[in-house]
Amino acid sequence: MAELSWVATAPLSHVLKPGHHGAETGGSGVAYTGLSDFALVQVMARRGKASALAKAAKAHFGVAAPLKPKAVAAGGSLLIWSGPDQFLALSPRDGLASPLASLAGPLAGAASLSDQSDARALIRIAGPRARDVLAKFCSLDLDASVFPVGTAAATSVDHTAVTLWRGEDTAGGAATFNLLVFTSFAESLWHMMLDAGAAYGIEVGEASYGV
Amino acid sequence: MRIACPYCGPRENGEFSYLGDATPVRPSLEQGVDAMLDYVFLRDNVAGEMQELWYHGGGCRAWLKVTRNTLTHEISAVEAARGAGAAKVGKR
Amino acid sequence: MSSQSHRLASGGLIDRSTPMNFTFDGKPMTGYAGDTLASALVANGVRLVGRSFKYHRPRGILTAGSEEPNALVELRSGARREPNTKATTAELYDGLEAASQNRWPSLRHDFLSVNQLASPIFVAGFYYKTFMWPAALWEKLYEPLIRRAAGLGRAAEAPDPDSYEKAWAHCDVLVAGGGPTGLAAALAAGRTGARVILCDEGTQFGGRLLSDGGEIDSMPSGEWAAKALAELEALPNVRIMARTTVTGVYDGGVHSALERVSDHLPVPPAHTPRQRLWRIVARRSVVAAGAIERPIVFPGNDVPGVMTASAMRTYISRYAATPARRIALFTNNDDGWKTVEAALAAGLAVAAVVDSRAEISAAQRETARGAGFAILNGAVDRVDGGKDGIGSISVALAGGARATVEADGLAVSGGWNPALALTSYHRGRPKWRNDIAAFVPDSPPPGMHAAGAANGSFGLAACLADGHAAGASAASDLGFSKSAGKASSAADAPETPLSPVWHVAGKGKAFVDYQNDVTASDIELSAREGFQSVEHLKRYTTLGMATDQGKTSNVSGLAIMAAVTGRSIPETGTTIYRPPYVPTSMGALAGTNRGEHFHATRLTPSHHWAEEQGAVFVDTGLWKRAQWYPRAGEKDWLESVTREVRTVRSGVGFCDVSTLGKIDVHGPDAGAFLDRVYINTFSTLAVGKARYGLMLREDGMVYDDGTTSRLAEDHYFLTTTTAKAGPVMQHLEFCRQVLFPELDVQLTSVSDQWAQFSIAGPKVRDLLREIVDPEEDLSNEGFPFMGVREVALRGGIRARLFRISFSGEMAFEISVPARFGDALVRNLMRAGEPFGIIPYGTEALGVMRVEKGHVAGPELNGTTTAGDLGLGKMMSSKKDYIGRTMAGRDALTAPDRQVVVGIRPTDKARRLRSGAHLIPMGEMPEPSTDHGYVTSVCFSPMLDQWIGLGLLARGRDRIGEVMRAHDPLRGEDYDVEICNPVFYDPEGGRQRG
Amino acid sequence: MKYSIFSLARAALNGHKNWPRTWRDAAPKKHYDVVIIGGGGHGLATAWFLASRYGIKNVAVLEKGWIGSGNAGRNTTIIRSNYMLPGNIGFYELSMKLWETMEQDLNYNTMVSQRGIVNLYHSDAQRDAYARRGNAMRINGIDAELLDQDGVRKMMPFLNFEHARFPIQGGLLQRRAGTARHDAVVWGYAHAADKLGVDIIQNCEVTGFTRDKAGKVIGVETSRGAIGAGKVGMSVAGSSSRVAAMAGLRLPIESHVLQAFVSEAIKPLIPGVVTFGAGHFYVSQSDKGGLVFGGDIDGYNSYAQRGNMPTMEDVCEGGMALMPIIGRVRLLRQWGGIMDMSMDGSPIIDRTPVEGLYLNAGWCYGGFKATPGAGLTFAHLLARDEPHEEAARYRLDRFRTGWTIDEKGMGAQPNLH
Repeated sequence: MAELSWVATAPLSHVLKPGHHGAETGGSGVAYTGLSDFALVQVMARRGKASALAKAAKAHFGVAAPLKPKAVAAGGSLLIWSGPDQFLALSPRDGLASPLASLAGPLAGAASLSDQSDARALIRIAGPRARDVLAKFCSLDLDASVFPVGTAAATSVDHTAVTLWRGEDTAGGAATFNLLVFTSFAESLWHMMLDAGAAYGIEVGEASYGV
Repeated sequence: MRIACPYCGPRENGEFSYLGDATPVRPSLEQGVDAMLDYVFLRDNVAGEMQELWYHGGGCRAWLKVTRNTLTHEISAVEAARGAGAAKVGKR
Repeated sequence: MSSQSHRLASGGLIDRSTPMNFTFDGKPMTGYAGDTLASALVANGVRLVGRSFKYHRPRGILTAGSEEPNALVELRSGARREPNTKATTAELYDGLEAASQNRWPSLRHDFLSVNQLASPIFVAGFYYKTFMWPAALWEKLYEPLIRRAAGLGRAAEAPDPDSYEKAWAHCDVLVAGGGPTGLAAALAAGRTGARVILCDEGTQFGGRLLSDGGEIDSMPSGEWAAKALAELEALPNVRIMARTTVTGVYDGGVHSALERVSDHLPVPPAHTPRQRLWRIVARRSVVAAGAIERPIVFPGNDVPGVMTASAMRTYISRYAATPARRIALFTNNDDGWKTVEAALAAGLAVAAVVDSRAEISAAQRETARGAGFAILNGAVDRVDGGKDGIGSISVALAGGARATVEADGLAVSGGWNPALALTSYHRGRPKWRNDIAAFVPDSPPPGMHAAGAANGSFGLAACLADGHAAGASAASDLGFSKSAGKASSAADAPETPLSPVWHVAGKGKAFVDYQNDVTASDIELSAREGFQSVEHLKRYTTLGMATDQGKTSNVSGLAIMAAVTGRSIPETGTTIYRPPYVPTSMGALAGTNRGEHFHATRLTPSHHWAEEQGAVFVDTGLWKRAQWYPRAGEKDWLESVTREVRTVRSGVGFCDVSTLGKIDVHGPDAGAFLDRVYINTFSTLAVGKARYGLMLREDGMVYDDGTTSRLAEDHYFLTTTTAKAGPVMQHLEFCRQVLFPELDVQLTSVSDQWAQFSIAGPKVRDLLREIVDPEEDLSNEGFPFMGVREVALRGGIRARLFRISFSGEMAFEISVPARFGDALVRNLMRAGEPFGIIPYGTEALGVMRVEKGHVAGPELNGTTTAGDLGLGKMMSSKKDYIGRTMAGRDALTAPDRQVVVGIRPTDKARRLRSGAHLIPMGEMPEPSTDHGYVTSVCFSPMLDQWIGLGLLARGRDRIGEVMRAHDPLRGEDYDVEICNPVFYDPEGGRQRG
Repeated sequence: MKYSIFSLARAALNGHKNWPRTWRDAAPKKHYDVVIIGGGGHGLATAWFLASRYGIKNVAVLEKGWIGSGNAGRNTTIIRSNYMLPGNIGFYELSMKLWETMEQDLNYNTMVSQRGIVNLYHSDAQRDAYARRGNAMRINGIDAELLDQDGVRKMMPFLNFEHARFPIQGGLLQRRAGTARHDAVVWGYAHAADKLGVDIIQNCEVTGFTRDKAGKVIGVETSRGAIGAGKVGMSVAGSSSRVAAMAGLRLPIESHVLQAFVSEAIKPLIPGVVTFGAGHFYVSQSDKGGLVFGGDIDGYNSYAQRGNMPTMEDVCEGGMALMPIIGRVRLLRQWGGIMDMSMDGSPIIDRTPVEGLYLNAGWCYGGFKATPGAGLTFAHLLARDEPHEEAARYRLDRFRTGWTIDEKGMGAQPNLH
């Protein structure tokens, strides 16, 4: 029998080239980090079960699931609002185990779950020019006064739905944004983002989520 | 145009797609052909304030009932459209 | 003429330490940093800069701003050639190339200036009255001549090499215009803590202050502007955008603005766009766009050397360039007199001031006495001169006498029109103010407020106060309660009121719209012929339709119409204002979405592997899909596709079908929900089974089809066609949220989660046994047709297997998490090697579906019913579902509908083509004999001939009939036999195993 | 005065002082045989055909503002007959033939310019759909040619054939298609109808219908008084639902905003009309040199006659994708018109359920090119009380019967047509 090899391919693996991109002057205005090895589960409350789900989520994650466009940290997971009565649970991937397995029990009866771990690429955009870059393709007002740390949004980039949330600022005090984009669009959006940030100089990197 | 999604906040209309008048209710099978013809094909086509269905497909995927003036494009209310088109007779 | 012969020795806001070389019509010239092309041309003594649209009359520079109608040039060359560029706003850069336009062979000797001779005939609308006979000559002769004569500059002949981009900005208060009003407004709003964006179309802020000087807060206005700018720059909540014109306002406070990022440079620097289009979302906006001085309509008012008064002093004061050595002024207001002061200060001679007002202030009389020029109470009614400028100026004096003034420049001020366009883009009609003889904004869009000159407050003190108040109230409306600070102040001299002068009658052409050559008599003719509505006037004469959109002509034109028709100006009304405020390049409006980046691209999980194989890709919506996989030695696509089909039908092959829409349907009512959206029943489907489903639109026509599987009691996995993935998701959410909220069902798109492959062919089980864990039973009994199950694969990962077939072969679809898609194809190739496995593309997929008579996009065209597709029996009569009622309408159940049939040429060697129409034998092709058409074709390797599907009236009753396939577009007409659409394995034995 | 180069030259001798009004400024009479509501191209054409072909000259055209102030004066001036379905195809060809003789018929130069239209295709599926359409046209006696990529390149070498996201594969060409000067069409029909005695009454807004006891419409109430009528025809695209509502009717129509755009004038570049098959963009060049272009409707109900940025951007993106040489050409003006979007994308010319009231509506994007055809067939309906054979399928009851005419296959979703 032929030897089978199951090497996972991250959505950006063909295009993500760590190092400096774009303008050379004055260092990097922005850093793009492709994050892989995450588990992502879409959690949707069943009809009339929003409060039951909230309770079950609280019991399981230790924090209340977000009822508004927020991203809340819950132990090793991040719960990201994705729509009315629904959220995404983002966590480091646990090998080949289905991420549904650990949630199915605790949320049984209150929620429907879909594995989206492979349906999205996760890109972190940070740096002093992060907002300027995002302004070129994101129509949201990301000013700190209206989009504080922990704010999340379901929005569109280049006519494609994305999930966006603001993480903790960098050590240097620069804003950090996280973008979940559809896997099939990932390369296309990545190229678009490289063009958008080139004027500021981009530091491209890759990392495992949560490490 | 900007639509204030009750879930997401104000968003560009590019994130939404439009269906039309939110007032008609889908007739049940028992209501017959005339009611369905009316529902599918006839429109009040309001010149003025109109309730209409928009889908926030580029955001939270909620169907919304938007009150908008077709003469000025001014939006005075946005709410979830849940059940807006549900038949008023038959099984609920 | 020596270089910069018309440059003053000192003064101006130019940087004399930075000279810049440029050419105009090939002639080298020099200017300075800080110049516009127009000011540099003025400094070089250039008078003649262009030719008018219709009569090709020689024209000079009229204004110093974006309202310029005359001084349009082709800027740059080659692929960067930019037609109709206003010399008055083009910043000079070293190496600039400009060429005059709409002339041949040269600007000085323009052949089409003969049009002037025919001008008695070429009046407004003349072309509507002639060129009708002989009919054929219009398109062959007259129209091409008109077209060639018309137009202005030439577009580039190669793709624009520069890049453009778009961006979003958000603020509480947007201030459009950075003159005294705008600066005051931005300061007032900014000090309260509101987020402010201040835009100005120029490089420097200050607006008219840059030309007119004056004092603010007891300091020179220039110093004040610099201080104001410094304060704004220090505020973190204020963003200052130079070279940025607010061009439009749309619903919800969305404003468009054009930033000319690199237009002042020879080429854009690396990674920098030429221009950037902003979408500025503002909760409030202050329009501080100033006002535009209007010329007066009098004979000869287009002779080069006639200029608006404000423009003349801008060139003198701001650019230290002298449009004339000896100037005259024709004015009806005090503001025009400022040009006299500027000219005198620069040491120029003033020949005379022609003032239409009888009342002249003592100060003005004193000025005239001091400088030794006459004040003539009257009006200029003739200017003699030619392409080299003004010869003499004739004046009709108030008492009836005449005077002649010798001057080489004439400054004209007919008063000011507030630049109110932004306030009227939502159809707000401006209102007339008699005291300033101008329209002022009325009912602007929500959140917008006009201030200063844009609102009809022309004095500097008024502008400062108005701007401050507008900025402060915008911020306080939004709840910013911090102090807006103290308003700046200035002392305005007392003014003698303006006395309107629109048109001075006389002999010769008096131009209203310079660029389009609309004269006062054209307006009279328009009125005479009944084109009296302002919109008719505009359309009949082309008044206001030139590149300046009537900025210098509209109000004068309608004032003349009002006079001719005996109505007041407000009764006559204005035309509708439309964006953009300044013409905006197509490049900026498109941004980065051009070329290969026009739309995003979606890639399948096997894309890069397929690339390695040399696959040919096809665009399917946004997806790139492998169309076929050519092999060395294959002479064309058909050979490759035929090989792929043969291999699948005899061995095994796989195809990436990940592009299908995939939707998780969860919840206790998932089955009931699907029963309402599909015509057939899904609530009865057993767990572990798949079923083909068909959806209708509410009007009864087929919407989409696909296979839906039941993975658990409360979990279905629904697939859609590639094309309809998004629309179906939207439709299902509509059904769930709006129509059937009582159902407990949840929908999630999982299209990108799964890499899904169809694996087909008689050897599929052999292959799968290499891939799937040996424990899994893949036999017909253990895994029957339409069975679905999650299985373990060798090596540890899990997959879903669906025993479904589109090809008609024994087939499975396998799906794995997308990150393993690439590994899966490589494993399939490795494991399948002994069985001769191949990948196949969408062409082979299409061939096999036609061979099997499966309908797809060409048949699901939005006008076919389930019955038309041969699927009418699927329509359940036991339940309501979307489209059921309307599907019963007469026409949708009529016996003569076009239904799906199979088609094959009677000559087996003949190629069949889609789009051919089906005509009964012996009939002439005409509408009544056009019975249907060919929808899909392929070369069938199994039948060794071209075959196809079609839609044919009463098709199912016509199996065996021979018809004509009529294809006049391709010059073909041949016989075809109508047959059962299932060409291959009609019993379905192969797929059932 | 007959218009010609001779009369023009004569008039020039005295400074054009003697030109009469292009149409009389008529005051409303008490009664007309036919009252047409709407002084757009369709209404005026209907009046002219009534007077010139059907001998009914006691006709008034009532216009709320100035004639041609609706879609007749806001469109992108394209004329073509490249339709596909029975019902449309014959009608639009009838209209096309009327365009071809319009200038001589009316003694008015409407600048009909048959410089061709090319609908580009970018995929095999699109080519097949155009083949179906082009063959349908040919079977109906209409000119159509299928071009391959080289054929398109020869006609329009400036299109983007390199590095395109969706490369051009070819196009469907109708050479007889083209453009006409939209305002001139209005004025030409007004001029010619006026000469035959038709009263064109501007600034006359219809405020209601006068009905007899049986409910039959016998006149209209207007801002200039009541006017009696033997028959009343509505030709008020953009206001169809509002006017019909005065008679208690609901229509299968939604009003949508369609934007259009014009660039600054440039020297001749584009030979005819071209439509992009992979984006929402079509363009022609006016006699003055402006690129006249547009795309899709904004997609929401609107009577505002103005649109929003996403559609403008979408259209310009299409323009740049197709013609990257126009990057530095500037958009001069954008505007919006109100489209009567019907439930199948095709128009309605029919009697209404109210006796005496006739309807011409629902033209979607097709109104301008239909002007002469709609005029003739609506006049026929008004004169004979039976549909003209080429407009026989434009029935109001086709939604009930199901015999809809849906070229795009989008169903009862007007913003997708």
